[in-house]
Amino acid sequence: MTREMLQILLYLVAAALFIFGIKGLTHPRSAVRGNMLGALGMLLAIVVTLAFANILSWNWIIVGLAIGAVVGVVLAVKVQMTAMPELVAMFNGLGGGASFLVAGAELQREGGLPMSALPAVAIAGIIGSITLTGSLVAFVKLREKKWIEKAILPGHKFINAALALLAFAMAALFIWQGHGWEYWVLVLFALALGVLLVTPIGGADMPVVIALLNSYSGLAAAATGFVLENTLLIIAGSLVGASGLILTRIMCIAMNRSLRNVLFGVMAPAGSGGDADTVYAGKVKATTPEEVAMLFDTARRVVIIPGYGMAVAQAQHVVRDLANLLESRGAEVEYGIHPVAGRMPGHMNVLLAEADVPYDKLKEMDEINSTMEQVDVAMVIGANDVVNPEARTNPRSPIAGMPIINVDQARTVVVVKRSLSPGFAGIPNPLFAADNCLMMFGDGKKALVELVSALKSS
Amino acid sequence: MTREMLQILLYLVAAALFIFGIKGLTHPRSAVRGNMLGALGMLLAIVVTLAFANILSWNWIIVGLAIGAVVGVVLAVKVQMTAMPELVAMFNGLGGGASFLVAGAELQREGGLPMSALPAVAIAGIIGSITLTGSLVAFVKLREKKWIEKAILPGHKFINAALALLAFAMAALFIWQGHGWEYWVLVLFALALGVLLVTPIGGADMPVVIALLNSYSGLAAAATGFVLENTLLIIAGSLVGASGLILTRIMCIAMNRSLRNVLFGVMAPAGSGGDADTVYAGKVKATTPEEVAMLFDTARRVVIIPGYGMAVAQAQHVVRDLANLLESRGAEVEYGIHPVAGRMPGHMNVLLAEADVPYDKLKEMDEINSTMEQVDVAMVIGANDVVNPEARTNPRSPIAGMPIINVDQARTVVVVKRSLSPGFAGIPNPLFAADNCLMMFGDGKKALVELVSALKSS
Amino acid sequence: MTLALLITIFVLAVFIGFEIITKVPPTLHTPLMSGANAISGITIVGALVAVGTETTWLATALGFIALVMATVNVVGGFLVTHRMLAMFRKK
Amino acid sequence: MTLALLITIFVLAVFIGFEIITKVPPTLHTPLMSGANAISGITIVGALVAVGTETTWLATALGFIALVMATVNVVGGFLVTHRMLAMFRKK
Ligand SMILES: NC(=O)c1ccc[n+]([C@@H]2O[C@H](COP(=O)([O-])OP(=O)(O)OC[C@H]3O[C@@H](n4cnc5c(N)ncnc54)[C@H](OP(=O)(O)O)[C@@H]3O)[C@@H](O)[C@H]2O)c1
Ligand SMILES: NC(=O)c1ccc[n+]([C@@H]2O[C@H](COP(=O)([O-])OP(=O)(O)OC[C@H]3O[C@@H](n4cnc5c(N)ncnc54)[C@H](OP(=O)(O)O)[C@@H]3O)[C@@H](O)[C@H]2O)c1
Repeated sequence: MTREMLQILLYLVAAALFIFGIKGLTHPRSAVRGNMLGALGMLLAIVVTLAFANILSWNWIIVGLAIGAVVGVVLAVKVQMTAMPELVAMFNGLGGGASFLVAGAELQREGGLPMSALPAVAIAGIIGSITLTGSLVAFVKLREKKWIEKAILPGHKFINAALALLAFAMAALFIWQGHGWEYWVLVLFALALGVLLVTPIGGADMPVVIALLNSYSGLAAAATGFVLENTLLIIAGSLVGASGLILTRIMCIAMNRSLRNVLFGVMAPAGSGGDADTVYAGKVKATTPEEVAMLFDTARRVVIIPGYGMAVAQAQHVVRDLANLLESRGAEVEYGIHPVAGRMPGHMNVLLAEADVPYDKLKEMDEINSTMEQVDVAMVIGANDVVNPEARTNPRSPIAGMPIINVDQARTVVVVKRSLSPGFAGIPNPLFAADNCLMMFGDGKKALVELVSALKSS
Repeated sequence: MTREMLQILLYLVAAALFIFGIKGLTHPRSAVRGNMLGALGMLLAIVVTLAFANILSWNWIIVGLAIGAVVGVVLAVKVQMTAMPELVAMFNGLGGGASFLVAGAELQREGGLPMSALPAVAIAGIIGSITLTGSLVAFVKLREKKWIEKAILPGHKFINAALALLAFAMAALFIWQGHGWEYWVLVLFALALGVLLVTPIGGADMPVVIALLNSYSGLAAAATGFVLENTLLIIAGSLVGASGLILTRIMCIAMNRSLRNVLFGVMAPAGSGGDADTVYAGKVKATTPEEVAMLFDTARRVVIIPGYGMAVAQAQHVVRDLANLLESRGAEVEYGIHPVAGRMPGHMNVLLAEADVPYDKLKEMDEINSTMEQVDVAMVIGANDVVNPEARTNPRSPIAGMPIINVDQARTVVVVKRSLSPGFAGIPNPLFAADNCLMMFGDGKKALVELVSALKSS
Repeated sequence: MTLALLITIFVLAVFIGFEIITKVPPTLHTPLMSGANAISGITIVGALVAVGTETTWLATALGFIALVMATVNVVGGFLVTHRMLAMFRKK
Repeated sequence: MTLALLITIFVLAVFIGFEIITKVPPTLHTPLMSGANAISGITIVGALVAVGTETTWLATALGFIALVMATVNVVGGFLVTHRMLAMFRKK
């Protein structure tokens, strides 16, 4: 058995670990183990690579690995639970960046690359660059830096088309001629394209965009694999590329969005759900923490429906305090978790788990809905679209057909938010004007703190 | 693009067709299309091979293809539906045989093979040979040729172990030396092994054995692929090898058998379900077609449960006549199909479809069981194990835990079979001694013909 | 290198084979087995090469027998599978 | 030949990628994305080779940046995925 053969077979073992890893991540029971198998595969890949390559100098390798590991650990450990999506976006961008840099480094190799490798270099360059800047824009958007919204250029579609054309032309030239400068110009175009493509996409669609960019970073790695004739890069890259595509599709379905609309930043026109003034006029009843506290005096069954606003207000700990308090007074408290509440899948689960809410109190949408009519108080905290009855009743609404939590069927609904302004979908919510609905206006955390003290003093 | 590269890529297309084909075969809706995709892939594979190889003489190719095609078509078209399992077994054996012959032919090639190819040749030789003779024995067993039972040698386990050892030793010698005669001796050993391994296995376990041998024939093809450095043989062979293994497992689970027990011909000792004499003594009530005809005069809901005996007696057409007659007299007639009734999965469906029984009258076990208590007459035709209540009641029974059709819960049960002898599992059936059970002894077809004429004359 | 790549291909195809078979309803077990069996007749490709390009008579003869056997397997296999499936579809 | 074999490997791995993702509960979407993202940091292997074996300073420099980036991706990615999953498991 030759050295080369042994290396490829060991790479195959690592690839199998990746396959088992991703498979494991798709099931709740095996997810933790799946992630560990993936990490094990990566370790094996690194060790095998270092053992089989003719390393000329170890210095830079050790320094590079050390810096990367320290930065990675610090970022991963320090990050707030709520900031995880943007962190994933950033990591993803770095992976894509590494791919086009490695392809570029191969190009600078003494003696150069064979012509047949150039198409792969070009592909790694384009996809890797788009992944890098696209992910960084997604990162900024998820951090809700508003300045990026202003960076949307007028007529950006034409600019994008022109840039894409230029990049492809450059790629063709590079594949034909093989000069280094052509590659780097190509990369510049693609970097710009990444920024311009992602900037106009709505911040709330970012999880889908990240999933898609994740798929791209896999494809970039696979392309780099073709440059290096490295089977592991090819297998791992195409695994991630393909599974990322499927995941993107699954996420789109869960949010009732089409990938096309996500990518072109299309939202249904805001007015189509009815005009805010006519929906709300004269029918909204505001309430105070004291009133709500009195309501709770007689409530036996309470359901809390958290939404994006709870994340913004970082109100999860107060929510838990409120629930504990109510339970100590004899009420039964559960949480109704909508699958796309918040801005990333599982957002609410993560936040409430952070606040030590017992896992078995988190009920899925269908379970909660089936007994909603026996609920005395449904407490909506910073959620909007996921409790909008329009989804059920108005087939022309932009969220028509999205399954929602039917809080309107509870005896009383209390909604905590700062104003009547719409949520992600940009449409008014007739729930707020319903007879059984009381609005407790205010920042999620502040309002709840007041409610808790009102309850305690009552 | 070189010729060789183009060929490999076209082979890849064929491989993709195979993948889609097998995937399609696992779902009722897509099964027919799946099979066609597979056939299309095969056609592409043959055309590509002929187009890219330097064929020296076309004569033998045309003659070989013609003979094979004619024989294949005639066998496939002429075969009785009931004989399909044995036909599949035979086809499978031929595929395995072809693999070891091709590997042998490569060995005779002028100039010989590189040493590194010899292990693959040896594997193709062993697996292919076992597949050939093993499948032929399975074929004979499924035809119920009793002489093969007598061919079980005393102490066959030791002989098998010795033969396997010899084959492996020969394989080692061959890989080391590479002489042609070693290969053919190896093949002889493996051929004998195939016979001896399959002979002791119970005839009823043959479907599982064929599934396993099918997996082997895939692996033999993959090994031949390594000899020829042919990617398509490798991919298609390993696809079939792996999917065949999974299918074998699924089939074992459906029959409540462990693969180990199947392979070593282990059956639970026949007595463990209770002694036939004590189970039946004095409690079995025999009946006549005339009596049963009277019973049907008042029956409004009838369920027919066919089993292996219906296949043996070829009684499916009479069964349909009986059902039509009963329906014309106003009764509601349905069929209760147990998943492993008969001797191959789907056996009953195939037979009844052949007799033009409408598909929507065939009910699955669970569906029939849920309304069994409202059934006036449950008519069991040549079934035994699949209606044995021991599976439910006696945890020490060899069929304990197997889901059964609960005919004992019907108002009256009529069982058509020739005697009280046991079915495949070899255990007595307390159903036959139950109060609500009547035995109509006789060959399935004959007894039903009599019943039909009794009904007509009443 | 080639051998290692072929082994890689083998292992990946095994993974695919395991993944594509999930829940198969019992009525489809036999057609699935039969269809997969027809695909395993892919050795026909090897037999064609052996018959068409071998230069010793023994190799050609072996290849010829293999060709006939594999062709029966392939042609008969797909056809009998089709017949079985047609049975299930009849309404 | 090698290129064609690598393409074959690529296509087979794509098939596997499509097959292994089936129904994923929404709560696992983010960890799955994050874990897959860590695996896509496999470019670290290419970066290691570039840093360790390149002989021009430009190539080494590019490789070094790539190595740092890929290492952050890999180490951070697996770790943050683990943290997320730990959140879901807490009872
Ligand atoms: N989960 C995902 O993966 C995901 C991904 C992308 C998109 N989405 C979409 O996002 C939406 C999620 O629905 P949702 O009901 O959770 O959120 P939402 O419909 O976006 O509504 C959030 C509400 O929270 C309120 N809010 C904001 N900051 C607050 C604060 N500090 N205190 C109190 N309230 C505050 C806002 O009203 P005020 O301004 O009046 O306070 C807003 O109406 C869905 O349309 C979903 O399709 C989800
Ligand atoms: N479906 C599959 O894929 C498969 C594969 C392997 C094994 N098996 C096993 O096979 C069994 C199938 O159960 P089953 O209830 O269908 O069959 P069974 O338990 O084997 O019983 C068949 C009965 O049919 C009777 N019979 C035979 N020839 C007959 C004829 N000409 N006329 C009338 N009756 C006749 C026999 O009794 P007499 O001799 O008294 O007539 C026998 O008791 C299960 O144990 C299953 O696990 C199934």
